[in-house]
Amino acid sequence: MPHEKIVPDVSITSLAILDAEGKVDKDLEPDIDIQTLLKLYRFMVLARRFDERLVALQRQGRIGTFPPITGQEAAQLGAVAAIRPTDWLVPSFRETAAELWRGRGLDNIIIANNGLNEGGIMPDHSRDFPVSIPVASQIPHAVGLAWAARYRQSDEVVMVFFGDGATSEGDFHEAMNFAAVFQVPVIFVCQNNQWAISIPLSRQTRSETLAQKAVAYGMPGIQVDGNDILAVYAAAEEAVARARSGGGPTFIECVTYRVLMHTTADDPKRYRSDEAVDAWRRKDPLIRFETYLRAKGVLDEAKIAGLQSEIEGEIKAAVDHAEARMKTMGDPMEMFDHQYAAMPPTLRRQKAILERELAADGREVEHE
Amino acid sequence: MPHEKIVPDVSITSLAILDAEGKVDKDLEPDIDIQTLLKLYRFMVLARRFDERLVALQRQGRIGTFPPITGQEAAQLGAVAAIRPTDWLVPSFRETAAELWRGRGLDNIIIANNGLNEGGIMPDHSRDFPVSIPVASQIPHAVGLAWAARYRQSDEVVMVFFGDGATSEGDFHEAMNFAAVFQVPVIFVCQNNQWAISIPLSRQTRSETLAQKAVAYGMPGIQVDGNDILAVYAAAEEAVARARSGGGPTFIECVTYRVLMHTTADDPKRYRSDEAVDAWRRKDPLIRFETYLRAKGVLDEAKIAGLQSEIEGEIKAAVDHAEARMKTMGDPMEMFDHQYAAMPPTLRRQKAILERELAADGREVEHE
Amino acid sequence: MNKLTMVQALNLALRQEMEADDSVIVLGEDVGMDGGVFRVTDDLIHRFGASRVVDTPLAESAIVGMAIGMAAYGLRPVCEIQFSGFAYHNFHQLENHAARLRWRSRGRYPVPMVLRAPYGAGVRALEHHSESREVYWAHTPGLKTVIPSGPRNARALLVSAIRDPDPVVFYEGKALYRAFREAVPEAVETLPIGQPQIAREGSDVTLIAYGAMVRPTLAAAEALDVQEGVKAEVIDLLTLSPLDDRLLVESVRKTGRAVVVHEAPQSFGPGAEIVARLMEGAFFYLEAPIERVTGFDIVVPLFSREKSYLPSVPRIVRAVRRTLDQG
Amino acid sequence: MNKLTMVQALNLALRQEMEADDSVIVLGEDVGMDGGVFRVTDDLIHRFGASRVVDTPLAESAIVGMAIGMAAYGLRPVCEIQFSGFAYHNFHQLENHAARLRWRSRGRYPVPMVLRAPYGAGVRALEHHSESREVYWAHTPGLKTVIPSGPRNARALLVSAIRDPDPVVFYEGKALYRAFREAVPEAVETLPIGQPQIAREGSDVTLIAYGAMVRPTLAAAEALDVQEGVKAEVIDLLTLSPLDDRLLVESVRKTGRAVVVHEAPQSFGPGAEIVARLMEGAFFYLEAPIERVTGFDIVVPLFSREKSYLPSVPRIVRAVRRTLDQG
Ligand SMILES: Cc1ncc(C[n+]2csc(CCOP(=O)(O)OP(=O)(O)O)c2C)c(N)n1
Ligand SMILES: Cc1ncc(C[n+]2csc(CCOP(=O)(O)OP(=O)(O)O)c2C)c(N)n1
Ligand SMILES: [Mg+2]
Ligand SMILES: [Mg+2]
Repeated sequence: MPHEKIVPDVSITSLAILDAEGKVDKDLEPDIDIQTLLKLYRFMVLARRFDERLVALQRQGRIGTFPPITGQEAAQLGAVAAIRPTDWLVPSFRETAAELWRGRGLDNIIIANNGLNEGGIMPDHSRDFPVSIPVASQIPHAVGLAWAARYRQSDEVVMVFFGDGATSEGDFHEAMNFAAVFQVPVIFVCQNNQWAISIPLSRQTRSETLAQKAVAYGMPGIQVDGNDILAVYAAAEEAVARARSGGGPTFIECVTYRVLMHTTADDPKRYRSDEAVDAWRRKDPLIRFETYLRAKGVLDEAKIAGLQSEIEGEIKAAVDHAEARMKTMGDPMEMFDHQYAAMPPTLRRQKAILERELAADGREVEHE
Repeated sequence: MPHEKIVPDVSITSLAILDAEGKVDKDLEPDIDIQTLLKLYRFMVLARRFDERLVALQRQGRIGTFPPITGQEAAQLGAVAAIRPTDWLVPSFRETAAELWRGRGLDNIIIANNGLNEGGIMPDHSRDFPVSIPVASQIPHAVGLAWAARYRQSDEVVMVFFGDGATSEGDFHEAMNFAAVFQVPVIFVCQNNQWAISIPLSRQTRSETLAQKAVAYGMPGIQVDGNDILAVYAAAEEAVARARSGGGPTFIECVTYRVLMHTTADDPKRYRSDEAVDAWRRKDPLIRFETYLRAKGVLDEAKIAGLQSEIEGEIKAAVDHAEARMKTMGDPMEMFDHQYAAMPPTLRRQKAILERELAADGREVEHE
Repeated sequence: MNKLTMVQALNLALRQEMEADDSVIVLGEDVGMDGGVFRVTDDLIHRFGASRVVDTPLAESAIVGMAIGMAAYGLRPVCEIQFSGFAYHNFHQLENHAARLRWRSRGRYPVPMVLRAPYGAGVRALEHHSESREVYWAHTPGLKTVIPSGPRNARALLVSAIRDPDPVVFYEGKALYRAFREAVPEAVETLPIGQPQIAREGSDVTLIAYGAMVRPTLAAAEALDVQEGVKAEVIDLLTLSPLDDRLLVESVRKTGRAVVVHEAPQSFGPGAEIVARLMEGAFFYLEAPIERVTGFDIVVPLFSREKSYLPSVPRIVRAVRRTLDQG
Repeated sequence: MNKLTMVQALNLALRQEMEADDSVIVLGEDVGMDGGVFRVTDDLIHRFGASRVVDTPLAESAIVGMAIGMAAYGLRPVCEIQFSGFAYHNFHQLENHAARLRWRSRGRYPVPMVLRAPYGAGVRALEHHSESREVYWAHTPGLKTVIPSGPRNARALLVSAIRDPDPVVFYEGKALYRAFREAVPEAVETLPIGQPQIAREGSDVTLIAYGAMVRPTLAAAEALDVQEGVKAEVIDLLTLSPLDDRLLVESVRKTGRAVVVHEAPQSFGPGAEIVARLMEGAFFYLEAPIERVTGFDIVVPLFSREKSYLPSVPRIVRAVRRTLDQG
């Protein structure tokens, strides 16, 4: 058997259902009820408008640095719509759209972006992990959750998000490998937005696609047009069904684009041209989906206008509410909470020290 | 382009040239001169006999724990024979055969295995890295060496060894990715000996082969029969030529077997059956190569007998020499050497403390 | 009561906690069929099956990362890192997540996991197999660092660590694994995490140690008593962090003198914190500077020189004498 | 002399060393086109090209591992880890190899690399972007840990670090990056690694700090002088490890009192080692217990609470007063 071809069939496919003009491939069109379609649209718009509002708030100094998601709404919502509320979401730091869909409050996000630990508060029944900033480090957690869910004989699945840059980290590799070896119900959703801050995909990997990285783990991998919410949904739905029925993990590469800056602290002009961005703006997932829904006859100008103003109101109310709530927050003593289940003696002592110091600070200010 | 196949040609091949009976595939037989063939055979025998001797020494308490290599001689020697003395070798901890080929002294190895730092002494012109124990952690070093060699416009290449278990570590992944992105001249040689201590390959990865992991990085990958020294050599030679001519890195999976224990501290009976081992013993790379050389007419009974006794003598002399040299070694004060280029004040002080303490120990012993 | 080695005592703790609570899961490299390279998980796979005793691929970061996910789900994973010298691979998982997830999620996701790892020198092992770098964890807020000194307290502390609602790094002195046996009751015992113990009462000087250094420290105390009538109090920290210094401070206020013993490198080592705590709590009672008998600020030498590297009974005795001779 | 920010001063050091020595290579995430997220490597790619200013894929362990290989070959890699909170990913590369390769190879392979990383709080950043955990490196034999306190010494120390034959972890207080400007000569300056400096002379009490804490400490000394005539000596460590304590000991033998300031968590923090060194070297001169003004043993709070977390001028002043009131 010299020089034999041994892995002849590595099947990596690419999926697109809505084309750039919003025309649908009827054969592949997933069966989504109208209510869900409209809900998806609503969250796309909400996520987009909220993103714009957050950038504006940041520019006004009313929130700190944050990572915008504009352009990635389809990749996030198409995927997360395929899991149930009882399933698990493990986000990175750029999944605002997915988090909103799962029920995280707008005000909560504003509070977190104001550097208040309270923005991390989540209900007891939540099955969503908090935002994770160290790139790729959240991926193994998804494997652990999925392992635990299966151990408890639940049919829950876990969906974990990360970027193209994350695929270079050891944690991505180790987690993919563990998931495949243990055949746990995880859906790995890679938002390939072409950039990791200033590093383009071509500098991140030499592989033609990210999807083919699944081959290394003996795991199904698929590439989808990440600006095509139907394709993302279809791929995710298939992966979720496989995971839920014991078929193990799947890797989904959503090809999309980071239309805005990496975070509000970033200046993309240093490393990329406006033309490239413009080309991607023309592939806007929101417009594409809107065209589809109009063609389907479930959306029209009036509905859109109504939705827009509803969402503007919702965002305004959330900002007002958050800014009001924040007035009652920020007690420095809170920083000692939630470090351990019970506060150890050293921390009790340090807390007393901070109390004493703050009191003394207060007295000194009075005296001035 | 919905559901299009996008990476149709992931070419992973398997190479074998000598079959289990030592019969050669004439079409693929590499062109190796007789002297080199005999040298390879000599080092296979030397590595095997030395391994046996080291196990015996360990059982007699004359060296500490060490990892035997029996059965992996072809994988190591076939690969390392394809690089030049001016190229670089980055071993893991189980490359005794490769290290011997590169010129490391038998006595040096015995000294290292006696827990003496002096066993790490290497000549100034050495281009071999010392043994690296943390699994996979040496792999990125090879990428750095290769990057530097290319930066200096040298045509040196770097060969790095590691095991099947190492492919699960993040460092393997990150290094493979860097090597591919930077297209540096590295040859990744994975000795797939089927076990990582007690963990069989099937528990290490779900991928059918290790070679296909190269697909994730857009890097050529090949599987070879690691007990077939001609196949290993042919694959390595091709990879070295590619690397040297600027063609970038290659991943080579050598399928072999760890015939003995993981280290002398390990008891493989706890996790594997003797039968599996026996099946692999029958694929002994040494016998296979011997059959080939006999058939080729370059080796006969007399030559083998001569070589055997020559090697026994060489090993005996090395053991005697090492044991004599070790009598002059072990000065505890040496432990402060080579920590930094120049000894910082704290260390000078600590060294003086140890001197004082050892002197005091000596006095107390005298007084008893 | 059965006389057990520390390996057997740890094994007993794992077995009983696994019997009592099906959320306790063991995972790591070679913990299953092999029973762990030191046999601490011996036989567990046969008792509890491969779904509770999980042989993992070779990747420390994923082992800890996976344990974090399991713990957040509600399980109580006990993961083994084969040697503490390989626990740096998972440093970011411990620091970035295990230590913070409760905090980040405002209590929603506690991380009740244990990371067990053998540490320390003295068993003629290879490079990276002899380090004592517990300060890395002790300095990391959100973690607890527990280091037993013998079979009985190892068993009791491991039970407590498994039941603890927070992540515990549990360092096992590998020199202690088979060094001696102790009576260990079959009935489950626990020991409170975060509380040092007096291992020997005394009034002339306070010796502070933990883990594998407790035995030479006790031997030094014994020698001082027999040879020169010096009554040394020996405190066994058991928990390095969060460090409760009250017992230490009390003891040194009584004795006025202290010697700290550890095998970790001296600079920025655990002894420094003990000295600082005593500075803060017992300065006006101190008759002499506190001595540190520790490892040196160097890579632990390969095994032939290990003995000279490690704090020894004579060195501890001489440090105590120096302390007594001063002030 | 030009007045430069610390970012500009560091950039100058890199530029001049790269001009002088073609073995100096810069690598890391976003160090090329982007010039680093803090712009420390600004413009270098345009001056020296992509073969010397290497934008890497996103993987800290590989960045450091690759730098080790480059250094062993004979180059002088300067790698940037984007934030020190992500340097735990490469902990094993630093501990297992950078710190040991010279030792392991008996001098054959020195590792003359620099790992630069921004550390510390005070710039309203996200989680993981405000830590001060230099003890991890300071406790690791084989590494050097250097932490400048302003533009001029940052430049000089970075030059020295690049030329140093051993691996240097170089922490840059991100709160200092643009906090103020200093005159920095165009001609190359160096500063010896391993030597603290007296930043302000005094005789009543010794204040010890480094990095971003030197400024509030100097401000506290100034306030004490102006308000109550207390003459505080301020020592700027500059190198945390290997720590040369001679200057500290000398100063405290003179003043009899000391306060240590750092933003790292207190327990097992850098201050503990300073206290221990002073215990060993100046015990009989101490009039009062040494105070530690530090961060707390908690995760650094998100930015809205950061100010309460950090040591402040009034806190340092009050600690000095407590020290003076005692003993
Ligand atoms: C381990 C780690 N290294 C570096 C960073 C700094 N950083 C934040 S986001 C980012 C790029 C991430 O790129 P990608 O994974 O593609 O996600 P995207 O930002 O595009 O969503 C980097 C380098 C980090 N957060 N974590
Ligand atoms: C990072 C790390 N984790 C764990 C170990 C302990 N260990 C030593 S060798 C080994 C198995 C290695 O398996 P493989 O890579 O297949 O190499 P082989 O031993 O078969 O040559 C393990 C787990 C180690 N040395 N380094
Ligand atoms: Mg990206
Ligand atoms: Mg193996």
